[in-house]
Amino acid sequence: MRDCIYLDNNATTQVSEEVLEAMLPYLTQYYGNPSSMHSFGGQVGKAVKTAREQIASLLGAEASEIVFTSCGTEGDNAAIRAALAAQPDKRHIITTAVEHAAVLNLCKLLEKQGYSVTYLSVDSQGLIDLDELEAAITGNTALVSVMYANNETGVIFPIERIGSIAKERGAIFHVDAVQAVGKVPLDMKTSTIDLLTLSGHKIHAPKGIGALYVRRGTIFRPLLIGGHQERGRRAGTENVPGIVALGKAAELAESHLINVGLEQQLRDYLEQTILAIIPDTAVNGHPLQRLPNTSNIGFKYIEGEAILLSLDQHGICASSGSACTSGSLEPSHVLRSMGLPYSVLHGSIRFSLSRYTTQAEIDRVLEILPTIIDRLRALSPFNSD
Amino acid sequence: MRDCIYLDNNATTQVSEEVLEAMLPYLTQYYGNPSSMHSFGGQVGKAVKTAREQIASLLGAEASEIVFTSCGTEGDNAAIRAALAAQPDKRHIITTAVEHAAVLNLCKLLEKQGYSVTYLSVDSQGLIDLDELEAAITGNTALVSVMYANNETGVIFPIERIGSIAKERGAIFHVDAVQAVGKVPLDMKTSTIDLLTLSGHKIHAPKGIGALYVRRGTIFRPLLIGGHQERGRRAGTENVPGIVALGKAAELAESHLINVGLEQQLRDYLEQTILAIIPDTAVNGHPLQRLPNTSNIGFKYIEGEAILLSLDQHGICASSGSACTSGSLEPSHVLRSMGLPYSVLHGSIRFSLSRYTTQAEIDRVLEILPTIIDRLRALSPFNSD
Amino acid sequence: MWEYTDKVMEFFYNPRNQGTITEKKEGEKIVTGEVGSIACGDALRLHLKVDEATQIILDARFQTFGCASAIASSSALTELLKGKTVDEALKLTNREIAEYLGGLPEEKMHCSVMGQEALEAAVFSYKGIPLATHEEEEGALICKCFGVTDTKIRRIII
Ligand SMILES: Cc1ncc(COP(=O)(O)O)c(C=O)c1O
Ligand SMILES: Cc1ncc(COP(=O)(O)O)c(C=O)c1O
Ligand code: FES
Ligand code: FES
Repeated sequence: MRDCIYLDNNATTQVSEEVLEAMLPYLTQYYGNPSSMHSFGGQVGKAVKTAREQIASLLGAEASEIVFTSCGTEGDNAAIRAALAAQPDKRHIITTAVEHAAVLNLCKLLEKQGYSVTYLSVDSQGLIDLDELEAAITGNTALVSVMYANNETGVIFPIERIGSIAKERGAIFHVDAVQAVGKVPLDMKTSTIDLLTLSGHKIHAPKGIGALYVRRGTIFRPLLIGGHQERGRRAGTENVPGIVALGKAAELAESHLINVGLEQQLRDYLEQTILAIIPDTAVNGHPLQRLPNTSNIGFKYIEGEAILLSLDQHGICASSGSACTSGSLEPSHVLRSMGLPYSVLHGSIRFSLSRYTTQAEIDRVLEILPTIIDRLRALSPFNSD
Repeated sequence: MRDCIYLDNNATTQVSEEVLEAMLPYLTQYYGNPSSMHSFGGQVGKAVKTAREQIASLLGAEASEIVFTSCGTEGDNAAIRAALAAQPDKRHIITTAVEHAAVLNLCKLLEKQGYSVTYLSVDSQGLIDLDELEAAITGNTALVSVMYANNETGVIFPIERIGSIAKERGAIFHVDAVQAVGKVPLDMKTSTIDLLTLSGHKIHAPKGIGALYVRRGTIFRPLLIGGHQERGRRAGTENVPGIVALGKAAELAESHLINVGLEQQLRDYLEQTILAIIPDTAVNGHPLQRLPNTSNIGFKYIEGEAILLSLDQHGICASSGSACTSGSLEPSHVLRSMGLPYSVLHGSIRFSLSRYTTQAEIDRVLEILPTIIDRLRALSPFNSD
Repeated sequence: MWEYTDKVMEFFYNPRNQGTITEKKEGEKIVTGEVGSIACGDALRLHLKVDEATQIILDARFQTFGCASAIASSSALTELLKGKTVDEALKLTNREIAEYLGGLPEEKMHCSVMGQEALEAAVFSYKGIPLATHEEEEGALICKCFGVTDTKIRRIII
């Protein structure tokens, strides 16, 4: 494989070297089962404990509030199902129209099973209206599930204000923070969040591991039933190498938080230059209330897949929409919910940076992108001239 | 960590070197998301495809019938829930009293939710009575879920005869083959099995990956809802390194199948010698209808944990019961179901070998074990003399 | 990610016959056929230059708004059309377009349908026949992009 300029970090990230180094011993000599009755397994148990503390530290939580999962999707599913199971009499859910499929598709299924679901709408900048939430929430609302930051646009929701409203009405508050963790500081001690999902492969841990924060005192019913692992909150032999990796990744993410400003500078440079040198372009999503690493840009009159493949030809990885819907032909439900004009909807590209993105890489993108856009616009029947 | 003689392979296995080598590139340079719209992700997608074919080959299945999961527990849960969701009108389940917690505890939960569950009993050798199955099954039976081989005793059930009875009455047939895969030949093409669970870390792949075989044509509802991964049968970003590892492990397991006889010889040597040189010992479970790698031996008048810790002191890893219940103080539900006397129940130890177990290791165990048993028996008030 | 053949990628990266036709001589006619819209994310404008005496297509050019396979299919279509008479051209199926490219992923077959529809529109326009609008087709609209109905897809692909 040739080297690539990887600007698709909201889809997945590279495993950082330190993380790989931390997990490798658990893929080789320390292969015991942490639940086993011998010291060989016991040593492994200690590594799991350390990892749990590292994640708790990143979230400002207690180690006992962390449950390991296999991915963000499992975390979202487990959280939502647990919240509903804890309050079987309440039959109403509030979420937003721009959630990830892991929340949205589950909510759609739950609707078929007798739940009523309110999907809060977003405006053209991707923001929700708290009045709409206030109007929708009732004593029958079991759960408010809102993402911390949107994976496609990076737009950040006012989580604590949403949480206060949820708490006032006695609803459980779940936050899909898969895209926010490691990019914005989080502190569960002072938060209204009851359940929070994170996914390892978005923060430089490998795929196949995630975690769920469960506030102490929250009634929790496991999604996976079986052995007593994770203190009865997630059955199945622990993914020890993954857990150790996630712990290390959390530690690194925590220490990286003070440098997020540099990532943002690079993102802004990319974005501002594109807007300046390529006509008929616009940023999708609120310009400020946004993750520091994400830029979603609409290129009018051309189609996203064509842009992506052309970038790919030059070894640049980006995406349109989320990876798990890129197999489908529909334009992004997030951009559609924002009411963007069709000319933009089909030609929007997400660039998502990581702490490993360099100035040289961004410069190379800025060198190539204008030619690609020009070429495709020349092919397009809608090209203005 | 000092070297250990690892005879706890039914709990978990070491990752084989070839497997680690196969997966490492996907923990380093090939970190793309297989669902992404760039060739960087696309190349990763090809590796997933190869792994799927390797697993299909081991099972005599088609690649499209393989769904990746995060562990055996998830596979069991997904299979059982899917079978029930596919036939919402049928409210009866048949399983056995000796299943793994991943099946047993889920069935207990389902009982609370209005399902009726028949737990087939086992005799003193751990075998079920097919007449009991025939008597229990009705047109209302949605699911027959039976393990291929027991994790504690290694006892193998007559799967195809069970399957024929299930199929005759129109029930879906799920088999937890977590312990059987790689130890006995399987061929889905000629089998009655509709759904089959396997777990990577039992066959020298790492923890955190498993697979579910779903016979073509079986109506399947996913347990994890979200993106379109695994053709809509399991949402969540694919655990690519784990998947590649599982594929390689399946390939190795397939080629190892012809050598399973050697493993069995070693197991028999261990078992026969123990019975010969240590008095008041007996094998738990049918002597022949059993996995080639497992030996569960009752040492009368002493307690399992004490034996395990003494073995551990000499760097020997074994277990009593399954790892995920070893945190509990209850004697094994499997041995209890077999109606074993209390004197045996509490002093039973499982030795489980792998293809990496050597003659020298077994000799060392045979050297140490008699002393341990002698010492503990000398302490015991129940000691006969 | 879609599995495109090398030929699809070649025709996407280096499309033949892009653009419009402006120059014509005596006895030649330029016509245009158009399908799709910006709303649905795919659109194709096909331009033909036809020799009125022989009915032979002398030149074919395209403008496409769409995915890689739409662009490649449009370009392939123009290659296939040149030298054919308009009646021969009408017999061209979307499957031939796909085959010319070494195949298209199943989910992307409709991108080649778009080419066939634009061709139909252009030839009808050449002959002065009014084009039946898509809404009059029987069957449910399955691809809102350019009004392909499922009955039509079945007719086209199978
Ligand atoms: C028979 C059986 N089923 C299911 C499981 C669960 O597998 P996992 O630990 O991968 O969730 C195990 C092992 O723990 C097992 O032995
Ligand atoms: C906001 C959000 N939620 C959930 C997920 C699902 O996480 P995973 O792919 O680890 O299942 C993702 C990423 O795919 C995401 O971006
Ligand atoms: S005396 Fe220690 S477990 Fe019973
Ligand atoms: S034209 Fe290719 S996806 Fe619509």
